[in-house]
Amino acid sequence: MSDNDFVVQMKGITKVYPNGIAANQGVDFNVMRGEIHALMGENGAGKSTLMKMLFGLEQPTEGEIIINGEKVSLSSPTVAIAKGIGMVHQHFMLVPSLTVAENMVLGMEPKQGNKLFINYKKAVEITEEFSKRYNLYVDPHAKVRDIPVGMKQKVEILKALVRGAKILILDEPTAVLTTQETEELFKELIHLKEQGYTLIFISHKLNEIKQITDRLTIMRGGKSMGVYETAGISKEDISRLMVGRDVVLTVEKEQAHPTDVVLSVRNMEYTNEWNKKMLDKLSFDVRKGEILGIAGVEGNGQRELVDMLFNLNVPDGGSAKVNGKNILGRPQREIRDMGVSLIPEDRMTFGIAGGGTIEENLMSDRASDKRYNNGVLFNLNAMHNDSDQLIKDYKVLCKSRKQLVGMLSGGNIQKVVVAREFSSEPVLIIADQPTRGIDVGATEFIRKKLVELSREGAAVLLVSADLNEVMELSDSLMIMYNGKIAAYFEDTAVLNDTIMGEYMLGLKQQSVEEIGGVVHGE
Amino acid sequence: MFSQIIEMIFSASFGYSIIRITSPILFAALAAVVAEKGGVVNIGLEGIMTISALFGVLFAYWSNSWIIGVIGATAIGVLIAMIMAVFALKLKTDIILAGIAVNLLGGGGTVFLLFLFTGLKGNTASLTTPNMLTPKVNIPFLKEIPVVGRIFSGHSVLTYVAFLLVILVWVLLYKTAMGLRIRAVGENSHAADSVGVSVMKTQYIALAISGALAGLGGAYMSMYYSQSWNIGIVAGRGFIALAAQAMGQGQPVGAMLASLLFGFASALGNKMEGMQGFSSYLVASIPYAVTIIGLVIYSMSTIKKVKRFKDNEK
Amino acid sequence: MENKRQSMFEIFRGFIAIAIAILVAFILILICADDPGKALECLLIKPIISNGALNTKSIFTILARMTPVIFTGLAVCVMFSANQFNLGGEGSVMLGGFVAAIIAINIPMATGAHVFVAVLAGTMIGGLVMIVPAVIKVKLKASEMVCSLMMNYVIMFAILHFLNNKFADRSKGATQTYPFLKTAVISKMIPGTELSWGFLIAIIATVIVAIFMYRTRWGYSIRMIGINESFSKYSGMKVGGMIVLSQVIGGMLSGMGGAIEMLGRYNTFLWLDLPGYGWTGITVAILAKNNPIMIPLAALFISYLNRGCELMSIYAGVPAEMIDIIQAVIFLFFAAEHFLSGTRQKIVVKDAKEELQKKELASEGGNA
Amino acid sequence: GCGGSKANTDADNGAAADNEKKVYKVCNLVNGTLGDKSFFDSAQAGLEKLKADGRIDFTTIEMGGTTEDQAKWQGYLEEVSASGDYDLIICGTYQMPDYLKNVSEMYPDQKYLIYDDTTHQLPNVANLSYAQNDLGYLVGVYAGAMTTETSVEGMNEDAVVGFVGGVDSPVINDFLYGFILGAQESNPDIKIDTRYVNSYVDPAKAKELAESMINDKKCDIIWGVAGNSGNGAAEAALETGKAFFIGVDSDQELTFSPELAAITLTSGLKNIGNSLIWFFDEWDAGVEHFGQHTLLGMKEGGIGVVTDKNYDSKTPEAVKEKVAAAIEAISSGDVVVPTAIGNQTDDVQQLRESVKP
Ligand SMILES: Nc1ncnc2c1ncn2[C@@H]1O[C@H](COP(=O)(O)OP(=O)(O)OP(=O)(O)O)[C@@H](O)[C@H]1O
Ligand SMILES: Nc1ncnc2c1ncn2[C@@H]1O[C@H](COP(=O)(O)OP(=O)(O)OP(=O)(O)O)[C@@H](O)[C@H]1O
Ligand SMILES: [Mg+2]
Ligand SMILES: [Mg+2]
Repeated sequence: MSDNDFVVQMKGITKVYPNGIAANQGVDFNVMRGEIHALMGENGAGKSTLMKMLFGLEQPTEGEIIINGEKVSLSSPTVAIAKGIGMVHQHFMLVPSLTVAENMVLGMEPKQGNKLFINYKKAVEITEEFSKRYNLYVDPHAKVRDIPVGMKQKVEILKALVRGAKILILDEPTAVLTTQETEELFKELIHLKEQGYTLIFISHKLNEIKQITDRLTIMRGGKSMGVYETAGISKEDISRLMVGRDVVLTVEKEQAHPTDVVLSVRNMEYTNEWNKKMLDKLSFDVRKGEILGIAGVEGNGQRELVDMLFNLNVPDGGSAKVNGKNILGRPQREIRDMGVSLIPEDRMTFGIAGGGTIEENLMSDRASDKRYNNGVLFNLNAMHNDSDQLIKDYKVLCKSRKQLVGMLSGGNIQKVVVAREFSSEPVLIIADQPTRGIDVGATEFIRKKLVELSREGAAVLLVSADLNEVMELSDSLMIMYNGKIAAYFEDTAVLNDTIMGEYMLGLKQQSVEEIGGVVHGE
Repeated sequence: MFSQIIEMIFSASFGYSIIRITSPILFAALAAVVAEKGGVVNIGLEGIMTISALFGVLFAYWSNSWIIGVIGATAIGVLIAMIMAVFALKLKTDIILAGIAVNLLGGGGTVFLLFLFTGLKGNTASLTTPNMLTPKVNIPFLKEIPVVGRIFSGHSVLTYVAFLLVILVWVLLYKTAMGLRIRAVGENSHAADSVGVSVMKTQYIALAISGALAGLGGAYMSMYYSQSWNIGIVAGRGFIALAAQAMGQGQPVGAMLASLLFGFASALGNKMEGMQGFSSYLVASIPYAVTIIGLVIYSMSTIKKVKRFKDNEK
Repeated sequence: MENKRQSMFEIFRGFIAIAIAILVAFILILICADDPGKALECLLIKPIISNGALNTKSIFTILARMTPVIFTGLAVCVMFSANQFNLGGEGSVMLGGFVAAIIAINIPMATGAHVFVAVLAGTMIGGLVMIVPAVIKVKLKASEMVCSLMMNYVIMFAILHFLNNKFADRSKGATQTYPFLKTAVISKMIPGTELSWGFLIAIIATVIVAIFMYRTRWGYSIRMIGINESFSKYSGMKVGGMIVLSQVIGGMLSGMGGAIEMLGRYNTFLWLDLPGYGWTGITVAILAKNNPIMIPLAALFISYLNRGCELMSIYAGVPAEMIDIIQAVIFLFFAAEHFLSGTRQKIVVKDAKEELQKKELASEGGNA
Repeated sequence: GCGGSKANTDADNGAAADNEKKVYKVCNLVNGTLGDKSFFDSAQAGLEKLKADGRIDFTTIEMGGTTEDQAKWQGYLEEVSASGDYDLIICGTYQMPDYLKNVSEMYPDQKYLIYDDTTHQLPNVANLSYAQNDLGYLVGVYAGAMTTETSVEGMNEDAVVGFVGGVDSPVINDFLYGFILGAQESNPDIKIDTRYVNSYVDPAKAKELAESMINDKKCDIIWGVAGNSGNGAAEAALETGKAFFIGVDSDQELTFSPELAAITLTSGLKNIGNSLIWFFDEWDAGVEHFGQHTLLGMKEGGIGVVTDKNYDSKTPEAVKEKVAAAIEAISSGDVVVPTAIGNQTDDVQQLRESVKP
């Protein structure tokens, strides 16, 4: 094939960040016109970095970029956008206090006749038009800070499209979408491809890659491991190329033997600031030794439920007890002392302090433990040893414990969070989207660990939008719809996507008796 | 005694006084609002005002025209803000430190410049001519209305500009593309960057606007209020403006209300000093204490509002 | 693990920045001074070397003037670490000095005890007033910046009121108190100089603050809260309490600085205005990048600069107001982080490459 | 060069040598900055004159006036003393004596002069002070008499005058003390509205205060004793068109714009510059004032009232006579005005409150 078939050619790209990390080392990356090209690799492999250079957000230290046969210098996103490149970022690039429509048109604002004022109506029209055209529903008037993550993701995609991107980079767009939403998105992506768009697709989900991409480039440790036709390579081979060893894609787990109730929630109610009932007389129990999964389309109260259980919000009514002790409205210190840990959904806000070192982040819940203090002073040796151990155990890819967490790749950030939360000998683990945006290797590791901990006697409440994950990991499972439990399954073996989809979309609802099964206590 | 206070508060001169005291703070508070919205803390307002105040007088003196003076003061305000911007945005000097440096320039630097240009030291009282002062404006119909006329008419043209600017700044921030960009950059610069809005350019613009507004505040001080320039002329008003910005939740109208509160308390203090038995020092602290109390009451009410809202919904 | 070549470059960069700052200052001096060469000598050398010999007296003066700004620098360091933009240092310094002075004058005590009690009281009251902005912030979410800034003025006027109406020595033309009792004066570390034992306390305070911030759970919490409050709350830290603690410690350090400066330098209380050390403390803390251990170095830098300017005005006819301009210029350039950033990046890249090469060699060796 | 503060060249040395008089080397330390149009400038002007006459050679160093600068004042004194370059080191104001005491004891052979202070008596220091209470008295007599002179255009019949002070402090209150007593001398029922700006550099605030005095209390004469802030009071008088201003320290009619000068009736003078010239006259004549307190009053020319220009043209004869009589009484010692400085009781404060309108 000739060079002309490539819309994007990145040749010998090396990127060294100011902190000395060489995120890309001599990477060649070529994308053909009109294909969906997957970029794969472990957390920290350098995928986002490579794409940021293609979008002009970072400048390569070495190497050249050729777009449509023309050598370019992508000094800023403005230049990249002008070249027809659009990017949907791994972490949201939205302005929370602005409305969806305002975020959509930022930087390309439609003006009133007088060229001075923003034509807000036009902005809304544009948003609605694109929303309809690409079948991605968003509310143009809502402020971004008030919309659920799923909608934020859609805004991000629309933002790229509205700027006339012909080459669309999608950095883990499906990480926060439900199965249905993902299916919708894929339809659109294929539709786009048919219209001549070129798509670069980053994902850790092998199924998705197999489903929609034409070719794939695999990265490991900042280098390209080669380009493959998707059809001609098996999932197992992809995993091996990425991780450098065989990966077990399904989690083996023994039968659960749940015993005492650890967490019991009764009649929890919450109406949010916009007068929407987010939790409606919610009651359920989680027992020692079991993993209770919560599935559901995002925005049906899962987030609020988790917030209540960790006192990040206060419900209007109801109770929640851990081993018989109330946890509602109690300080987080107390909740943690009762043995509760939380892997938060929003890891950048709650999970880490980006400006702190890895060690400081690993120690945040236990810095005042006796173990780490000699009287007034820290016992630094204990801290260093334990941090190094955790970094090793959880395979956090970093230079040393002194590296700033904010500089780690998305997946490694999550590993830091998980390492901390799993290592505090929890009796109850609330895992909210624990493997979102994490590579297969790490996902495997976290899932195994979660099962292991539950079999050792922890109660686990797993909230996940990843249907495969909840079905595979949960011993029993409930589905939330509209702040209520729509269904409860004592045994997850009977489940499949279709059944769950019906409950998740509110097409079906179990009877009170059936749902009552989730209450094991009094 | 209280009857005396009440009598004073309901006099027209009291209202007039409030507006006059508020005006320079309002300019600077709006300057703080624009900078803050763009994600830059402009702690150098005091310095910018002082330097602009000086150049307002000098330009007016050289041209014998207050209009040139005001334009000059504004331009110098922009210039100083741009120097700050080059260091803070391009060379990444800490923005607070850059502000402190500008305030230092407003201290000794102005004295030096005044001497350099005129041979005068310390103040410009001897230069002032009526042409150099911004004129007072009598508003045709308003003027005739008994008390209201005396409160709202007859202020410096710059006072009306200040209050007009509240609306203009609001429109700029909330109705124009530039405003949208300024807000976006201030809130999430990465987001702005990723859609091709140049963060640096936007912040340059925000600082320039901020400098221009502070420059007008400086012009008000020297070309109307004090009628000449002297060392320390701004006397902390740039800092009060920072407070007004924060108290007004970074909104133009909020900043105006906060400035007015300060103006009210100052005017009250000035009047109370004339009464028997008030310590001058304690009276002088009234505006500052009132600002704190105002802040507390306001914050309490917003917190309650949220609560009440939730109670109603139940 | 900072690379050697990189840290060498950082030092080099600092020097170049200072050199440029001085060059710009020199251009200004050229316009003003009668003898620019002499002016430059006064600015750079004379503070420590005069007539070919060590200018010990001047050196002690420089050290003495570091004392209050070390305290306020540390205070700002702690307060800003919690991400609180508290400008209350000014008020706390003045109040600390005032309360110490009142005790020094009115409550007779034994030597030693007197200084101790007076400084302690200044420290406590300095911390106490900071509770106001801190609690208002934590409980009501009201801006600590507004509150602390306004409080400075309220404190100042209240002090002036009491000074003028209650504690003034009316036999004096200036508004000042009666002299401190001898027992309350902090004696000089080196007689005949300005350097009092307060300097030593400042250095000790530096070490304690550094240990507090980096080696204790409280300092750690304060720093984490400063980086990400939500995260700290979620991690189980007492966010509100820690914020209050950080502000109170800042207030205490400022109050202590005020008290020590007052008893170590003066004989009567005579501050009639906010002393300005709070603002200098902000500059110091920024130059020290909020690192307590670097605070004395930053304070030394400022103190040296001040002394140099002073000598310029005495010996080289550079007008006093030039000092402000020269300082402003030096701050701006010195703190310009991106200055020479291109060169820095080249060095980083070079290092990274070398490291990668080494690794590759090592792994090849291992495989073979 | 641009150094306004510096003025030593060797220009007129030749002429001085002819007279075989010693050319003194003088250092003038300003614990603030020049440009106050008041005592620092006045001292500077005196020294300039001496230099022009070839009698001294001097350097002025501005040490800055903020509290942070205050920590450096003693250092400056020491450095200058240690240099041994000067025959006389001059400083001023009530804020300096303690530093001067420390340093003068370290350098007993160095001669010093401090003006406007009486705190210590030291063998190598000459203290010059000025009878500002007397000055206040004279201005008070004048203002008290003028305020009811409705024949003067703009004067109302109410016996109310105003005093805008810099800060509530002994020196300012010393002016005030005399002012109140003088005004009462002219008119026992006089009311005096006293307010303080709490800053010497905030004319805007002074303007607000003065406007309130004029509008709310019907003051038609305001004496501004507040440095730069005083100008604000003058502007209030000009803007309202209902009051006059009296200046302080130097002849402010000369430093004002024509409009402001037009409503300035007179100024109370504190002749620091003259007193320095007088000091060198004495020194040359062999009279040394070191180790002494020298109070310079009306007789010695230490204080005075501007009596030409507006005063001359606006003041009715009867008032002029009253003022002249008061000057006479003060000079002869028939009237002795108490001073607020060193007054251990609250006399001034009580008096101040009792005459408020
Ligand atoms: N701004 C930055 N400064 C310094 N180092 C960075 C920065 N961003 C990323 N890195 C480092 O560069 C390497 C590659 O990161 P990158 O984000 O490209 O990984 P990724 O392949 O996208 O991983 P993930 O799947 O976890 O998102 C990582 O080691 C990371 O720590
Ligand atoms: N019809 C409209 N025309 C233009 N802008 C609109 C319109 N409706 C909403 N907006 C935008 O929606 C937002 C809400 O407007 P509003 O003035 O209420 O903001 P606000 O009260 O300042 O809110 P916040 O405190 O969140 O900043 C603004 O950013 C405004 O620009
Ligand atoms: Mg990534
Ligand atoms: Mg009258």
